Amino acid sequence: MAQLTYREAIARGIAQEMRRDESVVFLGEDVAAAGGVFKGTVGLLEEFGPQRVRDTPISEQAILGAAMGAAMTGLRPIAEIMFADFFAVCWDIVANEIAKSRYMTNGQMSFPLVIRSGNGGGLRFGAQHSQDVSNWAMMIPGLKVVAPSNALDVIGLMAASIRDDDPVIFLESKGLYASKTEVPDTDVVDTLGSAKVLRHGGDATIVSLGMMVPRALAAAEELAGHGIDCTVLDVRSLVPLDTQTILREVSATGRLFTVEENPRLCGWGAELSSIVTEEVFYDLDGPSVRITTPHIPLPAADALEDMALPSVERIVTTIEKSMNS
Amino acid sequence: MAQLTYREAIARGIAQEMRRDESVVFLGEDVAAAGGVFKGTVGLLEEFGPQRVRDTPISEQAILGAAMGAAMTGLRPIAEIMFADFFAVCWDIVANEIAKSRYMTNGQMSFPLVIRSGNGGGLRFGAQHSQDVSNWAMMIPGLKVVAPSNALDVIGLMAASIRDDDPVIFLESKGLYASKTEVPDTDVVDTLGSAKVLRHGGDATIVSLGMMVPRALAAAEELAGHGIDCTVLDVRSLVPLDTQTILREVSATGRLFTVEENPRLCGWGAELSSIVTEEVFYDLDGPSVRITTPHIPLPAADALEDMALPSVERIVTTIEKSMNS
Amino acid sequence: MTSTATDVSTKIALYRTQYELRLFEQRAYDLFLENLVKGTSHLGLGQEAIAAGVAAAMKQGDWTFATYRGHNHTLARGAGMTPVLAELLGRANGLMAGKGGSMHLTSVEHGMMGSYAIIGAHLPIACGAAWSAKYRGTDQVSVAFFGDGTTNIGAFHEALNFAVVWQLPVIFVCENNLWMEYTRTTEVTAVPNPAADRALAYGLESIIVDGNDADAVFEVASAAIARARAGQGPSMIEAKTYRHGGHSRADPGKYRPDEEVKEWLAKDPIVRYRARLIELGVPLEQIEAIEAEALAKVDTATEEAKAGATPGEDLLMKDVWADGGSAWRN
Amino acid sequence: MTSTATDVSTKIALYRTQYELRLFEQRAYDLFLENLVKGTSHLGLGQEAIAAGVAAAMKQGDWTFATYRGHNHTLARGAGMTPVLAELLGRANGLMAGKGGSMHLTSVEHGMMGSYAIIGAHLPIACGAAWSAKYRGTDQVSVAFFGDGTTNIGAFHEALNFAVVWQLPVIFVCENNLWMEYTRTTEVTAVPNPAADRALAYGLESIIVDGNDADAVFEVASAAIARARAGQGPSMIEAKTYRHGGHSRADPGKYRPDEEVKEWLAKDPIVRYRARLIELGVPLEQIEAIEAEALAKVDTATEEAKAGATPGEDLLMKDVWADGGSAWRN
Ligand SMILES: Cc1ncc(C[n+]2csc(CCOP(=O)(O)OP(=O)(O)O)c2C)c(N)n1
Ligand SMILES: Cc1ncc(C[n+]2csc(CCOP(=O)(O)OP(=O)(O)O)c2C)c(N)n1
Ligand SMILES: [Mg+2]
Ligand SMILES: [Mg+2]
Repeated sequence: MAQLTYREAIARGIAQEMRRDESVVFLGEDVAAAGGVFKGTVGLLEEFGPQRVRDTPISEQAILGAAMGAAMTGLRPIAEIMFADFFAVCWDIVANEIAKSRYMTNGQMSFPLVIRSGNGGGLRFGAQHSQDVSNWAMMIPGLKVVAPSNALDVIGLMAASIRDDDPVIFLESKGLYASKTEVPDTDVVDTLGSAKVLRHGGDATIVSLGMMVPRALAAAEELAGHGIDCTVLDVRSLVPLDTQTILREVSATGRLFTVEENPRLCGWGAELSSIVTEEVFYDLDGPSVRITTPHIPLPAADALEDMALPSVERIVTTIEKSMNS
Repeated sequence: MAQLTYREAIARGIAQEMRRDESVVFLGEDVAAAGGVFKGTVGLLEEFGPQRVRDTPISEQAILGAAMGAAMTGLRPIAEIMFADFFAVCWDIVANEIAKSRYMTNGQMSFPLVIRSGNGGGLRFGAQHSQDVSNWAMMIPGLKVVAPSNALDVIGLMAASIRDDDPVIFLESKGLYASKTEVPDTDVVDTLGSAKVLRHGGDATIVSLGMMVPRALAAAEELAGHGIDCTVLDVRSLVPLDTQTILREVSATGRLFTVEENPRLCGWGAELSSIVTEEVFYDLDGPSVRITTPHIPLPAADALEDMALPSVERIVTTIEKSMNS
Repeated sequence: MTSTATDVSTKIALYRTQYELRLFEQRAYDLFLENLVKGTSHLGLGQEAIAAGVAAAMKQGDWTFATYRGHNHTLARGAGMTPVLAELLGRANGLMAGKGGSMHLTSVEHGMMGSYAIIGAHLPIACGAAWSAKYRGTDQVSVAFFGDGTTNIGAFHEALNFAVVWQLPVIFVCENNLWMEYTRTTEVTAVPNPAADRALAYGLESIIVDGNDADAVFEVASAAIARARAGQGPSMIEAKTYRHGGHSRADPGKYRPDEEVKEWLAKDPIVRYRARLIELGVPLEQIEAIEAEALAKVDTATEEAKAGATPGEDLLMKDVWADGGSAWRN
Repeated sequence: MTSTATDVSTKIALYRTQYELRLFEQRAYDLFLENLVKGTSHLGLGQEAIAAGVAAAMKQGDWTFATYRGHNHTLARGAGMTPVLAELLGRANGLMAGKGGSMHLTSVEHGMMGSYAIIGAHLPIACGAAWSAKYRGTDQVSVAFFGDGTTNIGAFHEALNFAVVWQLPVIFVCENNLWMEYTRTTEVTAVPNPAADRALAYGLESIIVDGNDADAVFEVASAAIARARAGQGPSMIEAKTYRHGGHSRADPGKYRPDEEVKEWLAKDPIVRYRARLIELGVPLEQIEAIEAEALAKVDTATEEAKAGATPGEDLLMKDVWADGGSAWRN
């Protein structure tokens, strides 16, 4: 066991799978010689060489097109889109090509590929480098969507994503790159579509994802001090979605609170709230409440960004107010 | 008064505003000489000339970039993206540039522009020409999103969108282009953010949009015959969203059913369901239920496409089953 | 496969392919008029020489990437007429069981790696396949077909640069039929030869070929493919041609000057090629036999496609995922 | 404004601008080391001659579109040092009250129409402004700056073709500093001069200029702008330069060979320009006065920026919409 940062876990997870399987290749901007702008892929070039770890031009459509064409012909590429906001310049390859081609060809093709990307806010990068795009990906049929909240999950879910025969959008929370977790020295392989119960409580269920998970946990601790005992779930993968665990835990407490990083409209929390309402309505003791970034572009200034993203404080007061009304 | 098709209403609405305001210009692929691939802009070139109505190369980023640059310097451009699926090749200009730049510049710039596009399925065009992208647009802060369901609304909402000082994504349901509505011969100007109650009923509220509106209405007629009397709402604009009308009507009936064209995950119905659950939970008599396309790419064959899109029959059986359980 | 077009058996094969494509597309048009073709379709009438010439220069295992105007290319790589026609009719015996439609013809077993309906998208995808061949050390090549109007979209530029920088075995073939949908490409393009005049921007040779001459196409394609197999990287070929009909099913193509249409109909690749065969001494009976066989093939395909079942609910929810299903939740 | 760089008063102004930019960026770097600059920033140290030379060739009312590496361009168009620096510090007196940050500097009143942080996006946007000038019959021009690495993204290609086809008054200025973030551009680019070698693909003249010589930049920019104003359409200029530091705040730039860095530091545009002024007979005292004034200006800006208030909640929900608010519902 050793303490590993979330950023180190990226390279660890990729290396684990590259060692195992020659068909795994990796491409992106500044990922090889430089080890990535977030230093998430340091050492991969040195270990696996320039045929398997490749720098590209600033051509996101080419990067993802290359990944798609390689995947349909037998490789298992991992592509990096440096900041998740840049999905916007190559969204066609993601949403119209990679996601739909298996279905359109009646299953003639598979796309075993992973697109990993630094997602979300917290680093004062401003509106074009901070958007949480988890809902962009979730809404497209044919994409799996994974977002780990700690280094151990990074490794295990990365391995599961690489081994998966479908395209996976792997969203790394930029705000978590520096966070540390205890991880075993042996290989780690996790399962897509399994939410994790991080805390048990009888009063309400808080569901969170990525960078919001540590905040949800901290809020739960604080709420416990105020007499509100919460279950905390880490969704981990939006597609496939572990509705069984979520519905079970919400039914048990009778209340759902979602904590989302994305701006308000059409986030995963909305989907989840609607599933809960539709399927376990009669188990609910009160309204489901979503805690999100307001529906605004993310501002750059530290003070403003901190006000915009759901904070521990906002989670606590929102839940307290709702539970006491 | 005259019967006008939805497709004719497009040109009518645009022409009405171009006559009024010289700063309104229009660009897109095959929109001028050819009058648009859906024949939605026939006659505009002839009336307003080649400086105001312009054909472009197949360069969607250039089209929308041009619209954005023109809008920030005093024009009121209307740009066509031929099929809404093609937003994927220019999503950066929409989601990262047009939507965010007013906020990022602290209000120094405005973007009075309209992007109109043929949206959704029903014409057997297959997965890359049939996606409903209403949720793509709704989830981006800084975009207004309009989707008319009939020729009269096309004119009035087009006029309102052109006059609006913010960027509007104007989604025309391809499946409705041939539909006809009575429209007055005089100018029509409508209001963004106002839902319309199309039918009053005491048992449940059906909320729909675009091509789903006539289906929701037909379903309500059929349900009335089965003793279930529904209110039917046409949302018309997703942003701004007329939550007042929606919440009022849902509270009045105690039940919400949404009928969405988009695939299942993270559609506007999810957002609406979550708002209703959060804000009028105690007025609900039963679960809110969403009727959507399944979470699959849209198939091309007529038989398959008809199974995928919410049909009158599916709306009826879903509501009936839910109301009787 | 490095033989040039000079030998007669290749020529006869090229004629057969072109003639079959022609009859197939004409039949597709007839069936559209009968209201049996669902959705849209984009015919390759007039452009047969390019599909035939390039396909003849390719080997089994090579990959074709086409556009929505991909019937010719799919058939030229060996996919059956029945499944292709049945796909147009939205039948369960279609090439993709009706799930893709005319614009997305795909037959992986024939190396037909998809028809793509968003302008330009397949160009980088073809690079990816080429990369995978190079990485795995096979000698496979990718060929991507695209139209003149496609040269103005971003993905074109990214793919070309990428292919050159990575020295990929990919051949980009521009079928320049002068028109986009209803707009003349030169009206919205900064250079007269939309592909060839851009080649230098990627350090590539500028190659223009008569796209209505299957032999000429076969020759330039063979050379480009040989270079790619030899590790000498990508090529771009601009083939000048013309579509005989409108852009897609509903379009009569009236925006084109009569003179221009007449001029190009006079250059019909199939009429020309037939004359060439006769000139070369191929017996008329042999040619007529080929033509009769083609017609019989198209007739059979028509019967079989029409007899195809309507796809059922089982297909609807199938094959979103590699496990064969479409579940997004447990 | 059609004067060339030969007159001394223009030269002195060019020196002043360059020197101010230099001191400003150095100060920004110091404040970053003091942990006062929030988020990221991309300095233009070493590239001052381009910003200064082009801005001097522009008129009031013309429009600048820059990248995230836009401090130089914003200041060169006349925006105040205090608001720019305060923006870097995330203060309420920042150019955009802290809402945009270093990567999005915008000052519409100075014709600084935004700094764009997604590679290539602003190139078509600059076309749009140029279109609007042409449509309204003003003589305004758009100038868009971009890096060498940006020439490989799709938007570059679309913008160039579009500008030429519509004959727009827009000037594309490539600041070729040899590097993308940490990758050498020639390693991933098919041609040696990433912008100039592409000009022909759009029917444009290939223009290369010494980007470390403000006079040379001023001259080519003046000529291009004159052509644009005269209705002769767009130009593309590739200016060779070098960034003295790393790509962004955290980057020491160690991936660059020492030799290369040394070579380019020897071509420092400001050192060279100062020598030229002296050679021309400009009194040393005059130069030193300019330098002292620049320092005083930067010091004042530093004070004022540091004294800026923290932006409050009122700003957070403001100005998503033209009505000043952010409501998405009633
Ligand atoms: C990104 C995108 N924009 C627009 C279209 C609509 N469209 C389909 S075909 C076509 C014309 C293409 O012209 P060209 O590349 O010359 O090919 P051709 O149809 O002549 O074979 C257009 C504009 C599209 N499919 N995708
Ligand atoms: C679409 C997109 N891809 C990648 C990036 C990340 N990125 C920011 S700057 C940069 C390098 C740009 O190099 P160049 O164009 O030469 O400009 P320079 O920074 O040298 O001024 C990259 C890759 C981005 N901002 N946008
Ligand atoms: Mg064409
Ligand atoms: Mg550079």
